[in-house]
Amino acid sequence: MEKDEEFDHATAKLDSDEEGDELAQDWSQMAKVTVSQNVIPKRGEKDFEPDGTNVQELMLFRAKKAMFDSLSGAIRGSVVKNLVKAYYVPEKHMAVVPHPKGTFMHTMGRVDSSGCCWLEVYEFVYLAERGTVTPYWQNSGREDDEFDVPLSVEDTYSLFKSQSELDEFFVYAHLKRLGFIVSSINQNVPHWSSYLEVSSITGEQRVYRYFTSLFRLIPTIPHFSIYDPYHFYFRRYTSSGQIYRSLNLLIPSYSAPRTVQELCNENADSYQETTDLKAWKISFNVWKPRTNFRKKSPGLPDFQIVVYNKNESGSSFPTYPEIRNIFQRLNYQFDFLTDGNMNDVQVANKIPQLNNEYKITKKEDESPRTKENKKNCKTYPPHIQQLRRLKKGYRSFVLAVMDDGLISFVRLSESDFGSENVWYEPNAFTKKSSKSQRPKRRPKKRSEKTPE
Amino acid sequence: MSKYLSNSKRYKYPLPIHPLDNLPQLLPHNPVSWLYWLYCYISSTNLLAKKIDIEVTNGHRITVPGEEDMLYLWNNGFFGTARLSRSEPTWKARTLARLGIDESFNALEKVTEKRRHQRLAFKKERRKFEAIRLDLRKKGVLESEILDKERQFLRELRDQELILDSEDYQVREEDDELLLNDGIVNLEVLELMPVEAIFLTFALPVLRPSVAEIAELLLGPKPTYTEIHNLITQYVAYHHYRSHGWCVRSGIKFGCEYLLYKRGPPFQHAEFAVMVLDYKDTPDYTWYSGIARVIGGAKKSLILCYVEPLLQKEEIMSLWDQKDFEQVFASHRVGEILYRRWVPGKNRD
Amino acid sequence: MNNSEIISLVRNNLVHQQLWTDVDQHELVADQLYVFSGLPPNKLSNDDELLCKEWVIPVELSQYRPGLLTLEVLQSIFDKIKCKRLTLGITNDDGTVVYYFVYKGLHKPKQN
Amino acid sequence: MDDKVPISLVQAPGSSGVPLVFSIAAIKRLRELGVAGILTGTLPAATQQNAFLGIPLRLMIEEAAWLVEEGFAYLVCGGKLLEDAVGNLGAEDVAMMQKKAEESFEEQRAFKRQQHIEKLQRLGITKQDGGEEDSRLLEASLFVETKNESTLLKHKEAQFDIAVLQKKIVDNLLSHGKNHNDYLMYRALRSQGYFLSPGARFGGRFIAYPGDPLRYHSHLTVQACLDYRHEPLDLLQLVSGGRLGTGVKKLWVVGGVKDDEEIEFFSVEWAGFG
Repeated sequence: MEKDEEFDHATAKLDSDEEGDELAQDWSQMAKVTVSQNVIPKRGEKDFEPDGTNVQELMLFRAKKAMFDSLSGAIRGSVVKNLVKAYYVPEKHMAVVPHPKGTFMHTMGRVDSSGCCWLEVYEFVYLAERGTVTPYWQNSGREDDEFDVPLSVEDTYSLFKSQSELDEFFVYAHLKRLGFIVSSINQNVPHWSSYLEVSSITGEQRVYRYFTSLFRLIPTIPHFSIYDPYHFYFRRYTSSGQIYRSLNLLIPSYSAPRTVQELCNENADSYQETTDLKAWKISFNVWKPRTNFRKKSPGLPDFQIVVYNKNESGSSFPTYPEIRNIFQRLNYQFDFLTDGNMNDVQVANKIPQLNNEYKITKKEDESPRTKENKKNCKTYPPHIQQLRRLKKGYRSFVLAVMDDGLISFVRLSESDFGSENVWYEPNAFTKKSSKSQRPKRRPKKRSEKTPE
Repeated sequence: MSKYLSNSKRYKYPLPIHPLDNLPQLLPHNPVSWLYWLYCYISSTNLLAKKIDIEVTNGHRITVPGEEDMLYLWNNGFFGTARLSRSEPTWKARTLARLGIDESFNALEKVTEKRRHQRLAFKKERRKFEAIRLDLRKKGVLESEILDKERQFLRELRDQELILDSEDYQVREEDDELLLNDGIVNLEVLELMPVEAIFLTFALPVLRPSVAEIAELLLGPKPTYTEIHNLITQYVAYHHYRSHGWCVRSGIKFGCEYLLYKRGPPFQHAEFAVMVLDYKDTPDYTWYSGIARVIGGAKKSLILCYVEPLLQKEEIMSLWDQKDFEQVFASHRVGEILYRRWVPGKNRD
Repeated sequence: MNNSEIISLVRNNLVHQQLWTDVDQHELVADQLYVFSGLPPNKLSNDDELLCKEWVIPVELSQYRPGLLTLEVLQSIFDKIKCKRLTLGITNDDGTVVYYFVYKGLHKPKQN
Repeated sequence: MDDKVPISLVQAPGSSGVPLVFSIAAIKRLRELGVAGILTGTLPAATQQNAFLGIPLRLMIEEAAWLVEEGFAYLVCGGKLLEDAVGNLGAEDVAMMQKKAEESFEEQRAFKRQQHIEKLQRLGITKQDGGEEDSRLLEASLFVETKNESTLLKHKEAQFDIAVLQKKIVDNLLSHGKNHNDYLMYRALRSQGYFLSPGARFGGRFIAYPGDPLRYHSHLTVQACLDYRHEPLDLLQLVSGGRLGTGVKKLWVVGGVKDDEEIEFFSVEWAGFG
């Protein structure tokens, strides 16, 4: 009998998202996240609609009180002893901390030769807002310059020059609050080398690449193709696989680069075609929270973020060519290169000059968990590995969608169905696995459709 | 009846064109076996004995009326949707059961119906409690007590395990139009999506008419470029997935274009939901987020399938007019993007 | 609106799949806009007091043609049929029909 | 009559802007008016999470425009306001600021000394002034607060509260939004008592709540405004929207502007069969 897909859907809990599907949380719970106060027990759920009862009225009053009490009680600043002064420098549109101290230095700002720490505006506002630094206006050229003009939070926000600067700040702060290490892309660039250096491709490779791409893009249609009305009078097919193979030559498709080599080649190829596109700004590099982070040699980031304000006039979701253009400019720790399951690391290691950075970060990342993952990957049967590839995709970036103060994150990944054949061939599974590399015990996580 | 065939037998072939899988054994030391093999090879064919007839109903809808043909297309690749069922043609058997002509059959739809009743009954009970709660509140009962009551109420409801027998339907006046002396009229037809009809004509020789005829049925004699372009875009995506082995079915129930099944609906749920877009399309963000929510809620992965023409509009029109459909389709490239919500808190380590 | 083409499709679906009774066809705009009235086998919503007459507008969803149902058309239907809700019977390219309620104005969701 | 609420607008020349509110009293007042907005700032007491955020409150441009039109608020914009304000500071102003800062310190000192004495008394010790060491410790423990609201911009802000100017700012704001008619839709929903919030994550332009979102679930996912006469409903979207609504108990709402700026709304939900 057919499975009742739809029914399952209707009753399934819809995509629950702990990040506040519904607005406005129970502020009495604030106590749980602050340090000092006692934990107040959770009150009842929200109601369907106002019902005119006093009880409801009272509960709304309490909810609002809890919220505004928390807001009013939120004093920011520091005692004189711990004061870290940061000065906004209008000419540079940056802020400077003349006597920097504190842990924020590990991941933020840049220290110049005189020992001053320079902050981007978004870093400045973020640190001021959480009370880590105390913001001032740098008074240059005024007579009474023994007095520093202190700034309020409102003042610091007025330093943002455009909506997009502000949106980037919101995304930055959102990720920072969760402990991610975030830095803007323009910063730091000279500090690490990309493994996607274009220059390293030889002319020979280029020509080879050109030919192979020709073959891939322009489908080779056999003279007497399967689509010819008389085809089947001459040709016999002895397996469904053969029929599929004839059919799947027709539609050309983009194939995703899976190795360092392929990544390099792709970059070399597609430089020209990107001229009349909107080249989206990749705003941030993001590293997962870690304690051994070094600003000077951060290694490749774990994610890269593009910010998109959906309500701005003239803005629209990236088109396919724009998405591809972003892919080609990505430079992060591509997990499909490290995933033992996806492909062999050997290929990557053959290109040492491209690969320095990659190797370094790989070593650092060789946590027990990663190793375990790799082991697990190896034991998956081919069709599960295939499904994993399809579901995970290859290069990807995170699109931070700004909707008037609410941020949604979307991960867009390059996928490649054109390079995978999922057709069912009876006995194919058992034949292949009996030859070699058969897993010792059949993995428990088999798809329901294992052939009988 | 053959309905007790196991799924693996019943759905042995993924396409309506079958491979020659019953050729005799080839014995290397026996030349006679070679000859016999050759004879068998030449004398057999992958073609169907008789191509399948279609009808056009309601102007441009392509349907398969033959009872056996319907079943054949369903069993061999899950093509088409039976109009009065949800996918597989079960309406006739279901109706016979309902009218008391054949009691034994218990089709999916009937089960679904039963579940729906249970759901409604549960909600009805829950609603009763809403009234009670309002009443309690008005009386000024403490909120914590009300919550306790609610919890208790829901627990009891669960324990009761509301099982409702769906009442037997009576024969309705409307059913008169179905009844014949020895059974019922089969109102069921199998409808093919336009792209399925093209696939079963252009890619595989299954349906009787030519591709050009199908195209004209679908678009009329003088279609505009936009109409052609939209149809091509849909077809190219369909052919792409079909030819890589996926069972591709309409995704309308989930608000998307296609669902991809590894073998077919009887074997498992669809893993992927496909939205087909022109490569330059960029609908409003709410479009993506709404769809992604529905798809995500159904535990499927959302694929944006972009189709890009590799030739100019005029060239494609000209190829279309020459009925060179092979070139038309081959001049479109497919690219895919996986679209997933990303929750920062779940990606910290 | 090319509704005449899908009338029989929706009608058969209502009568013989959804098992509605007393299904009648009415012409709203000659050759263009039709509506069915009929009785479903059970109440369609718990918010209804009793089983009541429902109104179904057959419309077509096409993968490659633009739709024709504008808000103005919806409004004109509500003007002609004084009813609490309309049901859209949306026919798809795959031959299925899906049903959606349309209420005029802002309506409350079902409470549970 | 309450004072009008100043709303700061962060904007680049020739573009829309982001309306922000920094005063807690103002945020409270907006909430009474049915405008909840989105709190987006880090709360100093809980800097490691996103569930509870503090000032500023970010408004939708529709909210800001509505508040101005109704006479509840006025918008303040201009990229160099702060720079001008600092540049125009005279010796008097600086002296004033200095005095204020010193006053705050003096209050703190008095309070701390008092506490200190009380503590000693409880312990039964009578001791004179602790000398230099104590006063050094005292000075180091004084608190420097970074305030929410600006004092520098106060005077400048008030100058924006001029009807003609406000009209211009609002027009500019709305003309750079995605869909001007969304504002009319916002206004219609607000006038029916709904609280609104941005709705993209639910597949709509707005999410509508029957009352304060702190207490009530949302009822509607409102789509961006359609052209009443010419824009056909996207049925595929309607299908997915209606489906989505069933799961999260929200109706999917479409609306369009009729003549005379009136909005006609329709609510859609899955019929539960078929």
